[in-house]
Amino acid sequence: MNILKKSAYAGTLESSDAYIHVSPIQENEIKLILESSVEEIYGEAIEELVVQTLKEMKINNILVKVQDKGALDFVIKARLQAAILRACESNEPVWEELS
Amino acid sequence: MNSSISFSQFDNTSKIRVKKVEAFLNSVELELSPDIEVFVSAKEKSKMIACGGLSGNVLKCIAVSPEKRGEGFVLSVMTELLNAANDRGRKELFIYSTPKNIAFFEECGFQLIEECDSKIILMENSKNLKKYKNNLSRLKKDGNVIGSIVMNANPFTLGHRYLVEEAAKKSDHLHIFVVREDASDFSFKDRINLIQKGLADIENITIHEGSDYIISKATFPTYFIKDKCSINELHAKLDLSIFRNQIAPSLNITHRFVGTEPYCTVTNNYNQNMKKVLGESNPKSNNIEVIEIERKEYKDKAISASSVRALLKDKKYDELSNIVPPTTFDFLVKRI
Amino acid sequence: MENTKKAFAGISKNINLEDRNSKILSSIEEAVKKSGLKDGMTISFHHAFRGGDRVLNAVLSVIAKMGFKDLTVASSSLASVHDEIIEHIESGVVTQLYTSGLRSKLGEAISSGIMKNPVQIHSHGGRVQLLQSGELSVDVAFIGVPCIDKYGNASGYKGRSKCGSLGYAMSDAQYAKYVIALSETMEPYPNLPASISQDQVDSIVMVDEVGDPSQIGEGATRMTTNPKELLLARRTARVIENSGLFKEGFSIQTGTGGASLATTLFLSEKMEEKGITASFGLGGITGTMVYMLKRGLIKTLLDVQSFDEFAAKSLGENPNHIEISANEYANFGSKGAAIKQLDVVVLSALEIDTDFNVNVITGSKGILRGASGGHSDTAAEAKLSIIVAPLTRGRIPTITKKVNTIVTPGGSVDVVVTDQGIAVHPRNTELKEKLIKAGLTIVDINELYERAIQLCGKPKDIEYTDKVVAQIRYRDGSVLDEVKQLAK
Amino acid sequence: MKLRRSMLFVPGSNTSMVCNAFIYKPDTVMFDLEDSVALSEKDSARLMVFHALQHFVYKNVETAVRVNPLDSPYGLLDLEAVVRAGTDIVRLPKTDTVEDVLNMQDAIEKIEEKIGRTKKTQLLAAIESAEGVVNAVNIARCSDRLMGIALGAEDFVRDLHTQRTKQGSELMAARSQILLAARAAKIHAFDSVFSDVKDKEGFLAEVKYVKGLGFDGKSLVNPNQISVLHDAYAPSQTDVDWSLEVIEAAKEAEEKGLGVVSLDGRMVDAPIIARAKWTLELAVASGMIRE
Repeated sequence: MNILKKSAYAGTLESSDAYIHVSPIQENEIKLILESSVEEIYGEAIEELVVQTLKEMKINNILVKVQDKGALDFVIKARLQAAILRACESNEPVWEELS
Repeated sequence: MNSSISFSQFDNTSKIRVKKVEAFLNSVELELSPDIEVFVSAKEKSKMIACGGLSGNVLKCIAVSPEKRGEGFVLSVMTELLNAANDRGRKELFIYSTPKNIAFFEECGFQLIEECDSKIILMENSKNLKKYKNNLSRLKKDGNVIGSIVMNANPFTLGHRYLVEEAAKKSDHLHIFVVREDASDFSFKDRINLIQKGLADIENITIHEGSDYIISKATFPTYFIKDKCSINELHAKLDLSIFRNQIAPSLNITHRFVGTEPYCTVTNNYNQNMKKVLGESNPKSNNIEVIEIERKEYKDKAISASSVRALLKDKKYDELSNIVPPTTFDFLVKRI
Repeated sequence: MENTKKAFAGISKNINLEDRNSKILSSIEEAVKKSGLKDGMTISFHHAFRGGDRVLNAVLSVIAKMGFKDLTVASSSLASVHDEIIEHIESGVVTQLYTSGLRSKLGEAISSGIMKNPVQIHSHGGRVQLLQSGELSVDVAFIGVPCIDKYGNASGYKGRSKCGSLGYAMSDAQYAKYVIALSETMEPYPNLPASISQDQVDSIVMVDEVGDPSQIGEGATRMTTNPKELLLARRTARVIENSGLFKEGFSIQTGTGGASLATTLFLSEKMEEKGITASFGLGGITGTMVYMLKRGLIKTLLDVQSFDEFAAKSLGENPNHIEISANEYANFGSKGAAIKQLDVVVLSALEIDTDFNVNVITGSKGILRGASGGHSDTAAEAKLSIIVAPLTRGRIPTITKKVNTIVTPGGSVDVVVTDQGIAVHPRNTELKEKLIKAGLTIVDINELYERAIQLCGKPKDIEYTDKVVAQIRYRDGSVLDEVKQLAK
Repeated sequence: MKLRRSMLFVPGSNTSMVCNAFIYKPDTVMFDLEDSVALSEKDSARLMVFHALQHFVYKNVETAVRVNPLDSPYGLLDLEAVVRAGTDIVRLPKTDTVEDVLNMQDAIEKIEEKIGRTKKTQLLAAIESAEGVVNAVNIARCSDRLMGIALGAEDFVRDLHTQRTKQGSELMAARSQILLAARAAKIHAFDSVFSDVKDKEGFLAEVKYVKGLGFDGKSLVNPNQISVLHDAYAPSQTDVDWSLEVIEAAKEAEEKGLGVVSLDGRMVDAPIIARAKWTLELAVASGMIRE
C-alpha cells in the first residue's frame, strides 16, 4: 500500500509527454483533472489508464492533475508512477505494482 | 536531442548568475524584473539560451534566444519554471508576457486574463477568475449609480472615510475592494478590519476582500515596490483593464471613485490613466465614469496613510487622533 | 451607312493629360465607391503574401465601416493572420467564403458553425475552374502587389514586400469585373515585365504596407534537422530514384515543410551522382528548387507561388525561372495545365486512410485547419504521386480507417511513405515490384493502420451535427465531401 | 556474430526520443540513465525506460541500457528495473577493473534469480579511464556475459589530462588496446560517440577511421548519424560477390561431406567463412542484396 505523504510532480510539458501533479486528499476517492491535446479522441482512454494505474498501486485518496501533450500510454503511466513514488517518498518501488 | 542543454535553478541572491540573466534578457530586448525570487536558466555549451523567473505566484521574464525559438523549447523552460513553483507549493500561477506568446502558454495550460495595449498579457493556469467573477455576481446590487473604490488603507484614515462618505452619497450602492496583498506595513487582516470598523455606520456599501485580480502582485507588481513613484504605466493599465473588462461587469459597476493626488506625480498620472482606461468608450465593455474627490485635509495638508505611518514612527501619538478615526486610533495605540 | 463616322472623330476631346494618373485613387474607400460594390456581391483576394498579408484585413475593415453586408469573400487561400474575418462574419458583412485553406481561430469558428452557408473549399486549379464556369463571379478583385506603376503594371519580385510570383492573382485579374490594385511601391511607367498588366487594372490605391516581409516566407524553407523528417525524406528520395521515372528530363513538384524540402535535397545529391537533370520544377517554388536551378540540376522553374525570398528574388533575376498563372499551373479546364506534364509530385497529409484517400483540410478533432492547395490537382495528373507523412504525430494516427474529410481521392495516390513503412496503391503492381527490387520494404497500408492503432489506441469517433460547415469542391467543381459542424 | 554497427544513445529523460528511437533502426538502441539524465530526473527516467523496454516497438530491436554505477544511489535500482523489463544488454559505465564487471554480474544474477528471468542479461563494459584501458584485456575475458567493450572517450581524455581533437591522436592508444582486447576475447569492440552532430564530414571521417581500425561499430548520439554510419560500413560489391562464392563453396562442400572447402584453388578455412557470412549480413542490412 502506497501512502502519499506530500504533493509531487513528474514529467514535462513537451510534446508527446505529460506533466503530472499528484497530492494526497482526505476523502477516499480519486479526483482527476485532465487536460489533453487529444482529449476529444483519447480523453476517456487516458482516464481509464490513470484509474487502472492507481488501482495497481493501491492508491485510493489522491488528486491527480494531468497535462497531457499527446503522450503514449506507457509515458503517461511512467510519469504518473514517478509522481506517486515521489509523493510517497518511496525509494524502493514495488516493481510488481508498476508493470 | 537536447542532452547538451542543462537547466539550473537559483535564487535572486546568486548575484553573478542573476547578472548573466539580466544581460541575456537585455540581449533579447527585455528587462529584468526586480521582484523575481527564483530564476531558472538553460545553457548550451555554457551559453545562456533561455531563462525565466518566479515572483510570488507570477512567472515572468521568460525568454528564449532567437535561434532556439519555434522548436517547442519554451515548453522545456516552462516545465522548469513549473517545477520551481511546485517545489514551493505554488500551484495557482500567473504569467506576465507579450501577446505573441499567448499560444505557447496556452499549450502549457494557461488562459488569457487580459491583454493590454497589444503589449502585455496576463494569463493564469487556475481558472480562478471565472470562479471569482461568479462569486462577485452574487453580491450584485441594483441601482443606477453603482460606485466602486479600491483601497489599500495602510492604515485606514479619516481621509479614506471621507472618500467613502462622499462616494456613498453619490451612489445607490458602493463596492469597496481592499487590496489583499500582504506587502504593506499593516497586514491585510488588520487593514480590512479597520476599514470595516471605521465604516460600520455607512449602510449602502459592500466591503470586498481584494483578490489576485485587483492591485495584486500579479496584476500590478510595481504598485508594491517601496518607492511608489516607479509605477509602471503598462502595469497600471493592465490592472485597470482587468477591472473594467472582468470585474466591473460582474457587479454592474458604473463609477469608480478616487481621491485626488496632490503629491506624487506618478500616482496622479495613474489617476489620469484611470480616466482613460475606464472612462473611454470601446466596443468590448461598458465604460466606467471616474470621479476624483478632493482629498480631506487637516491643517491645510491632505490626510494620507503615509503621514500616519510617519507620525507613528516619530511617536507623535497625540497628533494621530486628528487624522484617523477612533477605531483606528485604538488599534494603533494597542499595537504600541 | 448610318454608322459611318469620320475617322478619329472626337479624338481631341478624349485627350486629357490629367487623366494619365486617373487610376490612382487616394484611399481604399474611394476605390470601393468607384468600383460600384453593392451588398451581396463577391470580392476576391490572393494569398501570395501568405502569413504576411496586410491587404485582406485592411480592405475588409474599410468595407465593414462603409456598411456593406452580405458579401462573398473569395480568397485564393487564408492564413492565421486572417482571423479578423470572424468579426465580419459575426456582423453580417461576410456571409459566404470561397478559399483553398482555413486555419487557426477562423477554422475553429467555422467548424463550430458560425456561418450559415457552408464554406466552399477549392483546390488551386479548381478555383480557376469555378471562375471559368461562372459560379465564382468576382465583382471586385483586391489585388495586393509589391510594386506597380501609375497605370497598373504590377509585379512581385521587386519592392519591400516582394512575394515573387503573383500566379493566383493573375487568374483573379483575368476574370474579375473590376480590379483594384493595392501597392506600396510606385515604379516609373512602364513597370515591365508585369504579372498583372495595365489593361486588367481599373484602380490603384497606394497603402503603407501590403505585406510583412518577415512573415511572407517565414519558416517555409528552413532546412530541417529533425531526424524523423530526414528519414522520411531519404525514403522518399529512394522511392523516386527507383520508380522508373528518375531519368534525364524528368519533372518534379515538392511542397514546403521539412520532409518535402529535404527530399529535394537528397534527390539533388542523387541527380548529381547519376548525372541526371530535370526538365522542370513546378508549383510553389522554394529556395531549394532555386538552388537546383542554379546548379543546373533543373532547367526551368514554373512558379505559381514563391515560398521564400530566395524564390522571389530568383524569379526576378533568372530567365529560366518563369511565373505562371493558376490556370497554366493546375486548372482542370485549362487548355494546357503544366501538371499534365508532371512526372513526380511529393505531397503531405494530415490523414491518409486505408483506401489511400487523403485529408489535408481537417485535423484529428475534425476542425478545419489546413488547405486543399494543389494537392488534388497534382495528385490526379502527375505520373507518380507520393504522400509523405509520419505514421503518427504524437499520439495522433496519420493512417486511419477512414479520413475525416476527403480532399484527394485514393485513386490519384500512388505511394504513401511513412517512418514505419512504405505502402503502394494496389493498382501499381509494377511500381511495387521495382521498389521491392531496390531493397525497399513495402507493406500493406492496412498493416500501417494496424500499427498506428497499436501505438496510439483506437481514437474515439468525433461527434458532428448534421449541419454542413464546408464543402470540399473537387477540381471539376463537383462536391467531393462535406465537413460537418462539431457537436460541442 | 550479430551486426552491431550502430548503438543509438537515447536519454531516458527525453520522451520524444524514447518514443521514436526505434524507427531509425539502429542495430542496438541504448537507453541512458546515467550522464544524460539530470539527478532530479533519475527516478522518472528509470520508470520511462522500464516501460519502454516492455513496449512492443522495442521487441524487435536489440536493447541496451546504460545504468548508473552500482556505487551510486541509483545503480541497483536502475539494474533491477531494466533486468526486470527485459533489456538484452546492460552497459556498465566507468569500468576500471575486473571487479567492476564481476560485481555487476553478481548483482544481475541475483535479480535474475529473484524474478526468474531465464534469458541471460548480457554485459557491455564501457572503458573510460586509463586504469580501464590498462586492464582492458583482463576485463574483456572476465565474464561470459560480456558481449563487448566500448570506449568512453569523454571521461577518458579527462583522465588522461587532455581533450578530444579531430584527428584523435589522444585516443590512439586506448582504441588500439580496446580493439586488441576485444578481438583476443572474441567479443565486440565499440568506438566512442562523436558529439558534434552538425559536423557530418568530421563524423564520416571518424567512422571510416575506426572501421579501418577494426571496430564493429560506434555509439551514436543522434539518429541522423545512423544512415551515414551504415553506408560507411556497407561492404564493397567485390567483397559481396566474393563472399557469395565462399558461402556457395562452403555449402557445396558440406553437402558433399567434404572436410575442406576450397575456392579458386585455395583453402577456405572457418574464419574466412565466418567473415564472408558477416559481409553478407552487412550487405543485407545495407540493402545491397536480399536474404
